[in-house]
Amino acid sequence: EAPAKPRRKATAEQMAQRQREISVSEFFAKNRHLLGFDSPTKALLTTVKEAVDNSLDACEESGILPDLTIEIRAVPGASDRFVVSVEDNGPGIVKAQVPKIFGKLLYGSKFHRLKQSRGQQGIGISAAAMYGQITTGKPVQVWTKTGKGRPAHRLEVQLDTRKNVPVVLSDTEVDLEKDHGTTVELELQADYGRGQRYLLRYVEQTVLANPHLALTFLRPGADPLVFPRASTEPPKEALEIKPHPHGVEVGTLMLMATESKYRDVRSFLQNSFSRVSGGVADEILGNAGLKRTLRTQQLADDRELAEKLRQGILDTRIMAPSTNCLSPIGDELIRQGLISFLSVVEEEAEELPQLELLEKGARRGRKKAPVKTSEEKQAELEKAAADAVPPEPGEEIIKGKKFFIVSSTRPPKVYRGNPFQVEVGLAYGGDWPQDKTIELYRFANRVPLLFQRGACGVTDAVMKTDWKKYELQQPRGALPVGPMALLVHIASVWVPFTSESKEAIAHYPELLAEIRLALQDCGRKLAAFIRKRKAAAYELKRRSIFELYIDELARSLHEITGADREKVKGDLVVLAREITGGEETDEILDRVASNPKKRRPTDEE
Amino acid sequence: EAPAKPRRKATAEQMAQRQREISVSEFFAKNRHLLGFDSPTKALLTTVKEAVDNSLDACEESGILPDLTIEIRAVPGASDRFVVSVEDNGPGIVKAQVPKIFGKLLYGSKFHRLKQSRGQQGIGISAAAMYGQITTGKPVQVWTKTGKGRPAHRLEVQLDTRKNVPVVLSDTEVDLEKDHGTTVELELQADYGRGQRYLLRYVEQTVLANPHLALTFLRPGADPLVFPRASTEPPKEALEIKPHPHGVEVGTLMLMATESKYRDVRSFLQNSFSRVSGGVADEILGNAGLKRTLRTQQLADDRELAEKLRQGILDTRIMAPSTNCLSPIGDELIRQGLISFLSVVEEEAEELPQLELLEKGARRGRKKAPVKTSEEKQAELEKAAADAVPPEPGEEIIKGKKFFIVSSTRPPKVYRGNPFQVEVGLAYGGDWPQDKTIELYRFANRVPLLFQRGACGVTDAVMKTDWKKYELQQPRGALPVGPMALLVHIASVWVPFTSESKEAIAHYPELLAEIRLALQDCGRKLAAFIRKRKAAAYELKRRSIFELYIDELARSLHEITGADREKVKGDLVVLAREITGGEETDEILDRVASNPKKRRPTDEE
Amino acid sequence: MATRDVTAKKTLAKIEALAKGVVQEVKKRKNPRLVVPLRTLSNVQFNAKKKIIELGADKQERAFFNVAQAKKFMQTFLVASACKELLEVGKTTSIRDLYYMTKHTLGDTRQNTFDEQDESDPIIEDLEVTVDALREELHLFANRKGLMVGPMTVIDSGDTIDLRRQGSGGWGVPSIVEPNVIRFGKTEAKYVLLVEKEAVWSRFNEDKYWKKEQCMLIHGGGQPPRGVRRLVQRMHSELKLPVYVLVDNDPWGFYIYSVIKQGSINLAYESMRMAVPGARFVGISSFDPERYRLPDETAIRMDDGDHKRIKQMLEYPWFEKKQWRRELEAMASNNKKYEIEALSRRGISFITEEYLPKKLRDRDFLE
Amino acid sequence: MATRDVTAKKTLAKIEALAKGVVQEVKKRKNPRLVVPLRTLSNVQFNAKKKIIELGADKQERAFFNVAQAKKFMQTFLVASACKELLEVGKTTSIRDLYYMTKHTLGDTRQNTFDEQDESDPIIEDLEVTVDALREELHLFANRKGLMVGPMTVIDSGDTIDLRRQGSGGWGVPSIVEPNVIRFGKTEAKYVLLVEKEAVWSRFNEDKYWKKEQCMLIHGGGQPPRGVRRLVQRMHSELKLPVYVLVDNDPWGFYIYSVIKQGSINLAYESMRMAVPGARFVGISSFDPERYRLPDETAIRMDDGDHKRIKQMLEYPWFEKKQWRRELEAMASNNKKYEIEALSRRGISFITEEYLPKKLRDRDFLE
Repeated sequence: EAPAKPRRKATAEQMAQRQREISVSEFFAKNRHLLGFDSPTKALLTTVKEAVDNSLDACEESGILPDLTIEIRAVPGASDRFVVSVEDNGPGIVKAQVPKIFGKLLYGSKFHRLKQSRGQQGIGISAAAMYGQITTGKPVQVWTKTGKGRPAHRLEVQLDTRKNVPVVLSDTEVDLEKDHGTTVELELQADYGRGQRYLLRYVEQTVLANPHLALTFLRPGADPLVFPRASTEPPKEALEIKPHPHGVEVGTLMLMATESKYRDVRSFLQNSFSRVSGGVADEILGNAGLKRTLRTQQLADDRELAEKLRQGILDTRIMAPSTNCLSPIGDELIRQGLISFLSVVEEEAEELPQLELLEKGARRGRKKAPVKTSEEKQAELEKAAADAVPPEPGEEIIKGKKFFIVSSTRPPKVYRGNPFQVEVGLAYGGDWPQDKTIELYRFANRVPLLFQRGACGVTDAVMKTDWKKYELQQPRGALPVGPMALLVHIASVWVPFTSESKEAIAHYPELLAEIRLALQDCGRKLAAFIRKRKAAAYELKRRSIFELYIDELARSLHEITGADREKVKGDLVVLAREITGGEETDEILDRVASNPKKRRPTDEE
Repeated sequence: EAPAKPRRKATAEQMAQRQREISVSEFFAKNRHLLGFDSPTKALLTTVKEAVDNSLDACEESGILPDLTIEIRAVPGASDRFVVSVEDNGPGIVKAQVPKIFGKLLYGSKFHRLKQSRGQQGIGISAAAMYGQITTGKPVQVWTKTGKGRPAHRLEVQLDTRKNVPVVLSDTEVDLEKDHGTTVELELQADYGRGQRYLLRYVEQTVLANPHLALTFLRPGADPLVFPRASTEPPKEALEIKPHPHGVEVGTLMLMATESKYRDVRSFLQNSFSRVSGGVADEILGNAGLKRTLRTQQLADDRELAEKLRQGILDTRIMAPSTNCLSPIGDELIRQGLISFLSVVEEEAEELPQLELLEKGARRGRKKAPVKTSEEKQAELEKAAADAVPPEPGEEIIKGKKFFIVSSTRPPKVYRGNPFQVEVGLAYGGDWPQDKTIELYRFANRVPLLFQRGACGVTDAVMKTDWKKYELQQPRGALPVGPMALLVHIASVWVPFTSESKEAIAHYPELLAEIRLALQDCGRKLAAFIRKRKAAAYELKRRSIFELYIDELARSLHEITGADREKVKGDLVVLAREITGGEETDEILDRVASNPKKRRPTDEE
Repeated sequence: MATRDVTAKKTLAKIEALAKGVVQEVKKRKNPRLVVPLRTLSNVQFNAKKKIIELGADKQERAFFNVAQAKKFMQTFLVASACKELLEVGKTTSIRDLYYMTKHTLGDTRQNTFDEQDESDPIIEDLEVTVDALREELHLFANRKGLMVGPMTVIDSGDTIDLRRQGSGGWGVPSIVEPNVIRFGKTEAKYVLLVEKEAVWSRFNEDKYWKKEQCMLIHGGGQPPRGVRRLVQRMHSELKLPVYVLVDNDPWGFYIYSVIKQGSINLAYESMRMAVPGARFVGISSFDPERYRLPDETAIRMDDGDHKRIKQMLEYPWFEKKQWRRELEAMASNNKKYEIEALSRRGISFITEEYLPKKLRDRDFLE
Repeated sequence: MATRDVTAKKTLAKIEALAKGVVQEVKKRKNPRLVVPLRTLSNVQFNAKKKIIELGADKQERAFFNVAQAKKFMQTFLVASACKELLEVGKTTSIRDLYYMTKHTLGDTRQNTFDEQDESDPIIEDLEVTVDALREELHLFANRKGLMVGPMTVIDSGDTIDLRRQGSGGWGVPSIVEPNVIRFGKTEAKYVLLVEKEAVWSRFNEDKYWKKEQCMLIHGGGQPPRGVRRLVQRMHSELKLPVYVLVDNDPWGFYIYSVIKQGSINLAYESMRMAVPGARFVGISSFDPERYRLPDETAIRMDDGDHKRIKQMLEYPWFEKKQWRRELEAMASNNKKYEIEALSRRGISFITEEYLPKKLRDRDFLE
């Protein structure tokens, strides 16, 4: 068949003239939703989050207990514009770095090293600045001071989106009272009315995952929220590590060899990777069938050699990466976190549905109870506990409601050479409805994930766990249903997100498998708890059945034999208790019951 | 409270030393899942897709009817490596451009203009090459020839990931028989066993959305699949347009002014935007309270002026963008497409479940019936129709099964200044189970979307449509259930994807609203059809009830009055038909019935 | 027998006219219809003078070509056809037998003309009112339930039966007790005692209560069938015997009393022949449990159905009597009901030896 | 009366011993248990010599502290206690009455001791076998169903009753028909005809079949109660009258015949007194519809329950007789069943005037 007559022909030459380089800032300006700026609602949270992430990372790295103030200010005369300001007491930023940090995408200290941190891409804060600039035309402002007695600077920075380079609009020395710290402030198109609920959730969850943080949140038209520091112990510090040989692919191996300053492959292996001693290096080379004298440059140039070496690495048993590169939240904090969420959820169950990317409408006027310090919580707990049977291990009493709380921390594992660790917390019980989908709280490197729940690997892992085994209902291919909250935290030197906005975790099988294992561990404990309760409830049910008939039987026996009716009845009652688990049944069910008056199931149930 | 003693302090200076620029290739090498390379299974499809997208775009632009050959070859001795080769008869690529096109991310001709095309980012094919290079160490190979009598070239290109620049490894002149065209070939780590079903689906759907394409698919260990050209009429060409003023934000406006060659704002407006005539420009300036003599450079420098101008633009009514920048698939083709999918689905209903990001296991040995040409289809249709009652408008007979098929094309709309258009096709009926989730086929700019269904705005729009209104079942917050297939196509000069891998469409409210309107339009037609059928079925049910008793009544009347039993019965039967819609009921139900013998409901139903 | 033949001919003619009408309509291609007098609450009224429930004038159309009515239409003629046959051969049969006679499967379906007798009984009643012929005139009789003993002789179809000599068994009350079938012979009875349940009747018979008290002892096995009601009515009107009714203390029991006395909605067209306006309620009254110190453990808790029924009954115009309302309202507020047998907690024969004699002596009954 | 007193004392002692055992166990803090002989298929066997079904030796433990058994345990003693009272005052009562006597609400719950008579009847049977006392010895009698007429005089509790002169009513067969209550007087009857249903009995009585044929006409209202079975057995053994059984052509009808002849699983312990091994099945046979040209429209399609029942019956060891199997297998393969009334399609009195006389003349029956 003959091609039809072309209507108009662009030649290869004509087409070639149109080929152009695209700067990364142009790309993201157009694809701003990839960075979390798809709506004025989300833009607000994304901006706050990026600034807070940076402050927390900087404080952590320089050993400072963070003290942050987030401020949202309305812009007079423009209902769709707000100013976001985040102030920290961090180490400050060397003046020369300020323009690039705030005015250039893909610039930062965290991308090129393997270390658990909140930020990792070098995109976030400069993307926020760019969004502000595009939507309002205004530059980002930065105040920073790096130490006592040193000068403080205020800079206004713009981003040249065509070239992805910063433009400094002004640069002045200013007075700052504090010894050190940074304030970043920018104006952007935003919707605070709709966005505030996400902000509040973000702030609460961030405080919970970072108990060493003191935070003040200043909001338009509402009282400030003040979260005092809950712990003066900073989280365990995550150390930087080198890549693990098992995660390295041929192309990467060749690139590393090219850039290596070590001349022989043996030293290259020992110095560029973690867990490779001289002995291990020898074993790798042996397995690869390569000489110990092989030079690194040969490896860089010869694909066949690199392939052999990689095979040698894969054939060699090498210790798993050290775990000190990871800083999990820890069992205790996860439990405290869950307890705290539950307090909020219990209060506002009807007000705060699960968050989704598209909000269905603004919810205003939400009341907020400041999170209590751990001392206050402790006092409350003790008070509630005093009135009740002492809880079993795993049980907690929160505002008079009984919850079963467990957590599980997996040992660190590796995907593509990146160590990571999964933690899961589970809370069950209270007065929550039996027929609602569970609450799911997702965290990555201590940062709460509030959007794109449906696209997240964590959600997928929860859905693909068979909760029916653990005594919960679960519609096919969906989250389980029941009075339960789950907290899932992934700590990693490199968290794979589904997009640059870091809202959801990608579906890497290694990650999903670990999450599932942690969920299963919690699930098994939950199932044991529920079954025990069910068994006790069954015993009580049995007892109530026997008790129902005892009176009648005693009368008949009395009428036939003349035996004392009360005596026979008493004997039967004692027997009924013995046969149905005795005191133990009472106790288990006492613990379950929120309301002691409703304790006994009657025949009407 | 005093901060605790810091354990180790990194100073701002120390931290500054670690700050580095990150190249976009480094970024994506680490975040390869953002590009669709998260697993060896997906990598294969992504690679084929990027190459085919480029070929189809190039052919379209140069007015050539495309003739493509996709080849997948196994690499001897390595079960996890495959070679992908895509050959076209396109215009070819000017040699000087080859390195950047295949060896540099964010390079291309499509990003900077507003025109509907498959590729749009300048990332795809170079990302595939980079993935191949990282996983196998091998460069991408390109053969290209730009016209009869011109030399053909073969190049081997590598990507320097540290700098995002191409490195040409070899460059030779070669002989190519054909007049013009390009072949790209690369080796990559892949899983053909698991990936082939996605490839097949992709190929089928691509052929359907591009009937002017002739395609050959060469596969390991199976016969070639040959799809002849189904139409020699190329699709309506989409024209490039300028941005629409209503979608431009302050920052962008200032940037455009800076770069404009027009000295006064009036000309700037007329020449840089679509739908701005001299009169409109004057109106804008008037509404903005700006002088007609305002110079463009003033606008570029003064944010306040830019703000005023933007407000002026928003206050001015401006025509919607021209629709000739869009090339929808069209009603006829959508219906043909659905018919064709149905043929495949009917055959393989059990074999091909809905695709998800994570496949549950490999499915091998799938048999494939080559898609028929439209002539063959027509012949089949006519043959089937000859044996049956002529179908009502909207009904189609496919392999003897009756389907109701409708489509709806929305008028073009704009989001953020980008024109777009939504088309929806709906097929209902056949022998499909009543209790299964519907089939959903998603397309963007004629490219089928096979992954991340759950994260896609299209899916969201379908879920948020109230299908119960249209006589379908629908679990809360889920896709509807019933014997139905939906095809949704979005054509736009800039499709917003949820990630660079272009697998799912972002949740922009303007897009979702249009999709819903199109779905509702189809839904209404479907509901009318179903209700008509239900009404006829009800009449038949009534008739069968009457007929059930007629015999008995006739006998009783005969026994009491002596009247002729057969005569009375005959009269009653005639009456029963008249009262229950007469012939019409028969006809409607004849049309529904696949099997005429089962036509009449009996009392057992 | 001559009268019977004349009546039979009349009835036959009525049935034939009905069917011919349908055949005509069908011939004219019209949807055939029946006009059936309504036997519903809305179409009965209480005749305060006669103190009985009577049928009103409302009628209902029943069309064959109406999904909700087609089956009943067909059934009506099926029954009519069977009655025609009975009339022609001069035989009678029970309505249960008629159900069996007309029950069969329709064509090669799984549907039957009737599935339960509950379906054919109302059709018979419909036919009765539609062609204006009593059941007996259709040569049908109701299922029989009910036994009688007492100081009386009856002549049943020519046989003389001494109801003083029925041992533990008792005489089964036939369905048709019209004077041409049953005649009353010699009697020393002073009143009629109708009890609700056979079990209680047996207790009274074993205790030879009727002998001591010189009364006719009869039961109707729950809601008494037409034969029992008609026989009681005849003894009341022809022999001038007072009638006392003893039923369970629950809404259903009390309703039985009301039916004996005033007639029922369903058979309002027969009230004239059936109702005994002078019938008296002797118990169990809602005030008896307290008065006769019944142990609490003999009570049965009322369920939702009981309460609903009481509410319904209180809305009937013929339940307006103050005493009746008191009875039912006390029952509802007690939230308890009692079987007649509850009295046996005070001794197996407490009811025959103390309770009932005292009630009658004290004239402690409702009217 | 003296014998009755002695028996009553014995029975009383048995009940008391049972209850005392429980009181003792409870005192020892043991879960009290009853040992109840099993009245199930697995514990009956067919005595081929006597041709009756007999109870085996298997027993079942019933513990109070077992959720599935607690209620029944309680009910057993509730019934035992009521029987004790009856025995002490020397009265009898019906099992229906016993149900009412013992039914009440438990404490302040909504549960009753019994909800249906279906619950109390098996408890009574359990008590009978557990204390080894027949129902009559517990001073209970079954609900009565069934009427009899025919050329015979019976003496019931001293009253002489002429069953030739029962009009359209008939003599209600009492529950207890032991010789100390019922004696047979003068009779001209040549055989006993037991029909399944009252409606059919009425047809035969109206047609005065028993007079023409000189037979006793009796029905048991479906599955005949003990009284009817025992009376038929006594007429058969004492008066040497052949017994013919006429039932519907469905599995339930045929099973009634088998129970009359050989006894039932549930009352296997009474077979000796109840079963009539010589009883003959006259119809409706599965081969009658063809033989007697019954119109197809009188058939009722068998349902799943019917087929299941046939399958079950064919597995009983006492259904091994070839003729019986033929009957049931034909029924199953016809997939149709027929009421006795189906015969009236051949004329209202076809059954009494042609069908049955011919069957008996031709000796066309099963044994």
